[in-house]
Amino acid sequence: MNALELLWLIPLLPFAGAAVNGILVRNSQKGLATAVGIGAPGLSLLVALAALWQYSTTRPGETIQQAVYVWTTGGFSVDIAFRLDPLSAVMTFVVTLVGFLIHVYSVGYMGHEPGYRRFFAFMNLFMGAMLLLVLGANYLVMFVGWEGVGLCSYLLIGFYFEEEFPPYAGKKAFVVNRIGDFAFLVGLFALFATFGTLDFAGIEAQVLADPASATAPYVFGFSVAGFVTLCLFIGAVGKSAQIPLYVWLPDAMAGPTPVSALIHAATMVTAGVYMVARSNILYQLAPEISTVVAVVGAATAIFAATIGLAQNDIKKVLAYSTVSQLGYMFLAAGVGAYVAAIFHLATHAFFKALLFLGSGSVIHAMGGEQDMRKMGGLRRHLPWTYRTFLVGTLAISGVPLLAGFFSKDAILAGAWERSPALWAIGLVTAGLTACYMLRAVLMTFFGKFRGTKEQAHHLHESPAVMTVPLGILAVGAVVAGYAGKIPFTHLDWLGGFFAPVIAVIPGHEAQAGHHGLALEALLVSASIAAAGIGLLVAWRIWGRNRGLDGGSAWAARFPRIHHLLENKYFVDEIYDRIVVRPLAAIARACWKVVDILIIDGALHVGAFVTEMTGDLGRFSTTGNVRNYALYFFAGVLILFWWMIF
Amino acid sequence: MSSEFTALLLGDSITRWVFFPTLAAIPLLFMRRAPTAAIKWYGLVVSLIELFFLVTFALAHWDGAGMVVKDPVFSWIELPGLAIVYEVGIDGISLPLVLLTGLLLPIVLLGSWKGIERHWSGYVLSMLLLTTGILGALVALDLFLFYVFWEVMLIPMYLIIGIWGGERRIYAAVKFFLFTMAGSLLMLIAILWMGWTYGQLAGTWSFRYEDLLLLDLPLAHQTWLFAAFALAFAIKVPMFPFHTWLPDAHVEAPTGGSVILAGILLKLGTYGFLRFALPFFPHAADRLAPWLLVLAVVGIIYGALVAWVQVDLKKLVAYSSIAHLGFVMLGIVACNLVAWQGALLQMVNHGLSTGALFLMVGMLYDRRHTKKFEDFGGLAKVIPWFAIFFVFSALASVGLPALNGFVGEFLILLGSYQAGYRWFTVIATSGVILAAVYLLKMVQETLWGPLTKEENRHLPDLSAREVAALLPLCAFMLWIGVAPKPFLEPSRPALAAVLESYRDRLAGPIADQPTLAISAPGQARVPTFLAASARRESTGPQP
Amino acid sequence: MSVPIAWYLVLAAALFCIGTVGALTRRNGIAIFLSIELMLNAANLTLAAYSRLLDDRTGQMVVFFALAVAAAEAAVGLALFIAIYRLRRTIDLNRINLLRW
Amino acid sequence: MNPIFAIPAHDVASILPEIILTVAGSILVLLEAFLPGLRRLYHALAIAAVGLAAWAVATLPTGPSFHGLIEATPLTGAFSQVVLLATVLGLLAAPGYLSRERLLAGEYPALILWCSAGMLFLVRGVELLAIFLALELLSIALYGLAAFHRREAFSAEAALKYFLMGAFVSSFVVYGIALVYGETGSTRLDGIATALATGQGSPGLLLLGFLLLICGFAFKLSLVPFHAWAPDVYQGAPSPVVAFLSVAPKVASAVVLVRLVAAIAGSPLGGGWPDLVAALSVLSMLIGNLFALVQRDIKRMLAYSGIAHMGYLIIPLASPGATTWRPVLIYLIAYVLMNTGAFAIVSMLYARPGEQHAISTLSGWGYRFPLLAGCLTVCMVSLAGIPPTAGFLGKYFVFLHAIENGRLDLALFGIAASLVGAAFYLRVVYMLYMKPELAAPERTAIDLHGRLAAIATAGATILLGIWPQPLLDWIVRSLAGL
Repeated sequence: MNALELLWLIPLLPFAGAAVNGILVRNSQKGLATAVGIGAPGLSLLVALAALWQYSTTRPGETIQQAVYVWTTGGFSVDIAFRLDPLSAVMTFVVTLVGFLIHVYSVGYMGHEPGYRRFFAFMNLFMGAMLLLVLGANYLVMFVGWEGVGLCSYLLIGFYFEEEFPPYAGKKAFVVNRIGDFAFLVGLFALFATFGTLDFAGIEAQVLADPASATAPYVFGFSVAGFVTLCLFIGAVGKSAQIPLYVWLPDAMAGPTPVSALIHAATMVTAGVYMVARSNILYQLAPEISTVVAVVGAATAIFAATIGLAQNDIKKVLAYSTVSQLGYMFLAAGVGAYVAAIFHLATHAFFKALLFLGSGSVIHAMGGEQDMRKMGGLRRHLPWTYRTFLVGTLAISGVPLLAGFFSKDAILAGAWERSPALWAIGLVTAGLTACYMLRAVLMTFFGKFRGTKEQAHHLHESPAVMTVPLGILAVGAVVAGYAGKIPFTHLDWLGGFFAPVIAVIPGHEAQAGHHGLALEALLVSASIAAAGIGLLVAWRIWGRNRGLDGGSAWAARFPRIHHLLENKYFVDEIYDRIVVRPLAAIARACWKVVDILIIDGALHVGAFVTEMTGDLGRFSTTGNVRNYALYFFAGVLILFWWMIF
Repeated sequence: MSSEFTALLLGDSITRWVFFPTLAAIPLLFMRRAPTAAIKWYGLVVSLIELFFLVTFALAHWDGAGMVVKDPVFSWIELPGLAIVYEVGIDGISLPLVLLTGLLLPIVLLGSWKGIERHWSGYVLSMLLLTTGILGALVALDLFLFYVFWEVMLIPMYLIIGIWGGERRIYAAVKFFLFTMAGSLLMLIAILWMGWTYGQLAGTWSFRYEDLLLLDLPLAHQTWLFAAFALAFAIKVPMFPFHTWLPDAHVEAPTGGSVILAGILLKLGTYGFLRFALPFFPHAADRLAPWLLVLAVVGIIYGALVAWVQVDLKKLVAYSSIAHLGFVMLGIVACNLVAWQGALLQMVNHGLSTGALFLMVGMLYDRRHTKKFEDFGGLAKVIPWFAIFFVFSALASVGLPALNGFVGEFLILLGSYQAGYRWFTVIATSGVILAAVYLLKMVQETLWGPLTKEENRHLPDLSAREVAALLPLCAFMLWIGVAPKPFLEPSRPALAAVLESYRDRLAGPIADQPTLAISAPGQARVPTFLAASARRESTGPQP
Repeated sequence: MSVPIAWYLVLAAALFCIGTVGALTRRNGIAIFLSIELMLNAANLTLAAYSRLLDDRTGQMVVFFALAVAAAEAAVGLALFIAIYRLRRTIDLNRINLLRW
Repeated sequence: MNPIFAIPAHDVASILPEIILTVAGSILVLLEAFLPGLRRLYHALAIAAVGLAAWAVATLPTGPSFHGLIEATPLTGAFSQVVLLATVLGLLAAPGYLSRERLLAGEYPALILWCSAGMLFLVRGVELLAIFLALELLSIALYGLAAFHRREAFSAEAALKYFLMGAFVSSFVVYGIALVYGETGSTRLDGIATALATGQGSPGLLLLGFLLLICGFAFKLSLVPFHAWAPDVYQGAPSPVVAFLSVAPKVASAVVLVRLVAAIAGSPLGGGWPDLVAALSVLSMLIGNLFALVQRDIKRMLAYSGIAHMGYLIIPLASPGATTWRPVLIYLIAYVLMNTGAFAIVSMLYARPGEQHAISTLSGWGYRFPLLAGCLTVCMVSLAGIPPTAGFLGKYFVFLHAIENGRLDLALFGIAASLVGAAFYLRVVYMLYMKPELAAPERTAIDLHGRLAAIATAGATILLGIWPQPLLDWIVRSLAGL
């Protein structure tokens, strides 16, 4: 049987799983819930692997379109169709594999939660939506998945809906995402109005046939491509938590840790990067927007990294690290290194999922405690967690020969080509990353335990169902890097594999990116140095069983900065002041003033005046018949006078 | 006349399902003493029979592309030089709304099962009369007839709000009545004026839709007449400055009343624009389009903002209707096939999702006798199934892809963008953000968070009856969202035809005094209904 | 020698006005009714005068009927006055205003 | 010897309906004197007499009689039938009330019959003297009816006011007749018309004369500013009387008004008349509705609403012509049905005559008296002019006529006024159904006749709204001559 015919199964299976778990299964039937919840993504993983194997062996690089059914017709016609090409292939691989592992992990992690069944229903729903997103053959299907994952993120962040904060965080996430989606929609309208289709292939064909059609001036001095890409990028900013819309991601940590790992680290938040890469043909035609992308990415990267330095909640650290890494990816996409972007996306998926699950394992052991100040010295109690977490940390820090090293290096190389400034920022960020990640490790696993007695009593390594996925991910975090460009060699499997995805537009060829060994050596050593310095600094401050003292000492030395970082630059507060409250005030004004006071007021005044006229007028009927006679006579006279003249 | 009419009533005709509810209402006059349960079931059965009539009719007269069916025309009021005909017909534009009406009627009765405590016979009676009024207005092809049905809707709705409503029900009912009447009276004058003008030119008065479409009026006349029609319809929709009756009416009306009101009555305004105001006065419509667009967009943003700060569930949903219908108006004014398809679909969508929301607000009210947010919170724990349906409908209303709301909004916005109203579209699109804001607020404050109120701890979850009322709605929401094609197709030919004729007339010159376009049947000038080829008379006596 | 017809008309008009003023100014019901009779007769005089002027008998016919009618009215009217007086002990119209506004 | 006073037989035949009514009335009075035991049957007898008269009217040979003092045409036939309809309804509404008030007596139906005889004359009269006599006949009968509740100060006061105003106005009418007669040399409308056409007579005096006449009938129609008597009389007079008095005289007077306006408007002097009528109509519509809006007494409210309705009624007169009759006739029929119905029901539901008939008394009675309340609702909806009712049909034809003759302005005023109107008609409806019951009813006068009247009026109101064709055919036939 031909697995490539079954693309539609890949998203459908998780959806089915979600439906079954959500509607048919009862809370009591935990085994069944587990079977369905694991089985659906498992099957979809198998189908995906089969399809990918068949794809990469039989027709690598080709684009496989598969229309399932016609969605709308009439003035606007679009199909529900799937597309398999190198880009979606890689994404599908990452999503299904990491997703499945996290599902397995969840069996252990969520084992004692009351909402077990609901959790898996939502997770499956998410898998389905995410796969729809990456496999969609046109922007509409992509958007459907795009909003679908947003919904799941809303539901899963608010998983503990009986508490105060999580639902609020979920709402925040959804609304902020909606801001992006709004721009996304406008982009789609512009696309359709220009090209008459939302099909990736169709648009690509038209642009290639006539690039001028895309570079034609449109609005506000933007070209078509410029306007569209800008809108799409705003959408990506929302989804992938970039400045200025990143604020929802840290709060999103209110959800269960596997959710953070799957949605807010490995897959959903990277959808923006995927979308930019998917639309690379347009971005190539809109250099000014690409620059915007790169700058925003770089800024986010360093900005979030600095915040990460001062966070004490282990998941918050990882969250800001995620934001920062996403910034890295956008930096790559912005400078035109789309391959590097996707490369980093993939590696990041592995080690960030690993880190989150590790932190989950820690929290699990700590009985829900997330504050690193109350941890410490856990490496003895949680050996496996410790090891895998360390691997992840080194990988993300860009320690040579681990996945992060390669992908980050590719990005920095790309950045250098565009502008040394961006490269420099990337470099500093790399250093910071290494620093705060090691800080996390040191505060969590080294020193002596700072938790309460009974916490110390309950400390235990997590069950195999949780540690095994950690192991697998750790392996991924080590080897994934070798898929991409390996410095000092011409080995670049990913690059070759991706060649057909990165459109080559007549007249807009990107300058070939192969520089001399000397330069390459320089860049590589620089990034190694950065990582090294970062790690060193972290060791100097938090290492050697100093516990918290080192950190607090530094905090005492720069109180202002520390305060600023600890409170995340007060961005939430600022937004609240300048956006939320004024809007609410306006709304209230509309309601109380315009509606009630002006419109209804006018009506009531009108009614009152009418009534008053009548009420005063009726006294003309005095009840004295002599007046009536007078009225009659007066009436006659007036009318006569009127008739005469 | 009577003979033809009775024959139509008996035959498989539009007339039958328009008047069946009224006929079925007559026994209720003598059932006042009957046990309430009997009356409830009687009403339910009648409504189901009505639904059956509608569905069978639609299927029977369905040809692959669309449907255009007319009952045989016969003269209703005939005087020398004045002929008012009884002419009803249905096409792809009215079909969805007609079916929606049929779907909502039984659901409304189910939803009112507990909520209505007094005078059930009167309640069912009003509902059935209301149904006749609505269906009649949707199929009437003679403007006099249309006006009659249009007004017939008022009294039952007035009674429903006023008798079974809440605290300030009388204020709300009277407000609703006077608002609507103010608009429709002007429309009456406009209709008479058109009939007279036609009479001047053709020798005999006529209010037939097809005849009046042949009028070519100078711009000044068009503008005034359009204003009169637009006012009547804009009040019904309601568009921005004329909307203040809606929140009151909704908050005070009983659940069933709100559902019908939001589900269908409001749509008659938008339907009126689509069927009458635009085709009759293309040039005026074209010239006034910017103003209507401004009102529509203001309505979207304004409704959303105000909804956001409401403290009363029902009021929030009511204001959300203003925003949603703002989208519909945007689509209609955009005058482009995509937008019109979206608008028509969105009418149905709003009927489904908002209808469901009102139903569920009513269910909460039946349990707790309050609609204030402060009295709720954390209900998801207590009544999970309710929570599921509530979130589902809310998301449909937010316009989440794969649910119905998205399809309509997307098509509308896409269409208006294509039509060249870029910035209006962009502003309108920002409405989707606000939609998320206020609807999630609603969900949050009712379902999520800790269970604060002790009274809420033991609320019963949805009963089978309530699920039966909600399930069809949610099923359709999902179906439309996942595969909207079968819901878009039927109306496309009709919309295309109307649009074509509208464009033709717009392209044509503006008459400097009223003239009568001599048009052969089936000419693009008069869409669908005159196209003898396209028309198939429902079986009934030939006049 | 004979008085010109016009004078009759003027006289009648004058009478009519007097009657009107009386009807509007008096408060006693009977007095008002009398004034009304005066107006009626002014009208009759006009009719008679015109009938003479036109040398046509219709006018005089009308006068007869008008007188008859006046008599009937008087009968009903007085009955009403009695009725109201029984119930209210007054026929001062300013005070007969149970029904007003 | 040749009998000088011999009256030609065909003349006698030509007034058969009036004779029937008058004789029936006299018989009833005699019965009252000699067979008081049969009181319960009086109204039935009276109704039978009216039926007889209706038959007579239907079979009346057309053409002038009494040397053209009165005429019989299909037109007059139609209006006569409407008058008789109002008479029947008035008779039906009465017995319950009268027997409750212990007023059941032969005089009542007799007066009604005589009154309607006068109206038939009024409808048919085409000569000023005949018109004047008919007017007085019906007025004097009405004075008696208004005062019918002997023991009731309100009733007497109403009658007195009605009488004084009536007498006052009739003197103006006579003076008007005198002037017109003097300046045109004729008392026949056709003669007057021809005289006017030739332009003889002093315009000033003619204008004054006609003005006095028209004001006289405007007073009967209670048009603003000649309306002030109506609320008091309606409130004070016994309700069943009002049911009759508020409609039947209007029908007859309207006919005369149309004739007068037509007579003068055709003449060189006719310039200003349409605007004058328009002014009266607008004033009546606005003032009537405005004052009705603030009434708390249902009878006063209906009185003012009646004023407003007369305003709608004369809209067509603002553009006189042969087409004027149709809308007027249709509107009158609708008005007779809905107004009589309303008053009939009021007279049944309200316990104490004279005192305030507060609308709020009806609170919640919609469920206590489903039938009557339903009928009342129908009447109110119809008065508000909402389809599908006779009231809407009437308004529709009136506005149609206005637009046809370029009086769009009047139509617009009309709808503005009826918007105000809707407000207070609806008040009755919500009192009936939407308010909790305030007081349990006592001494209601609900009887078979009354129910019959209510059902008949409400049913007919609805029927006319839904299926007016037969009536319209009849009207077309009646107006064929014009």
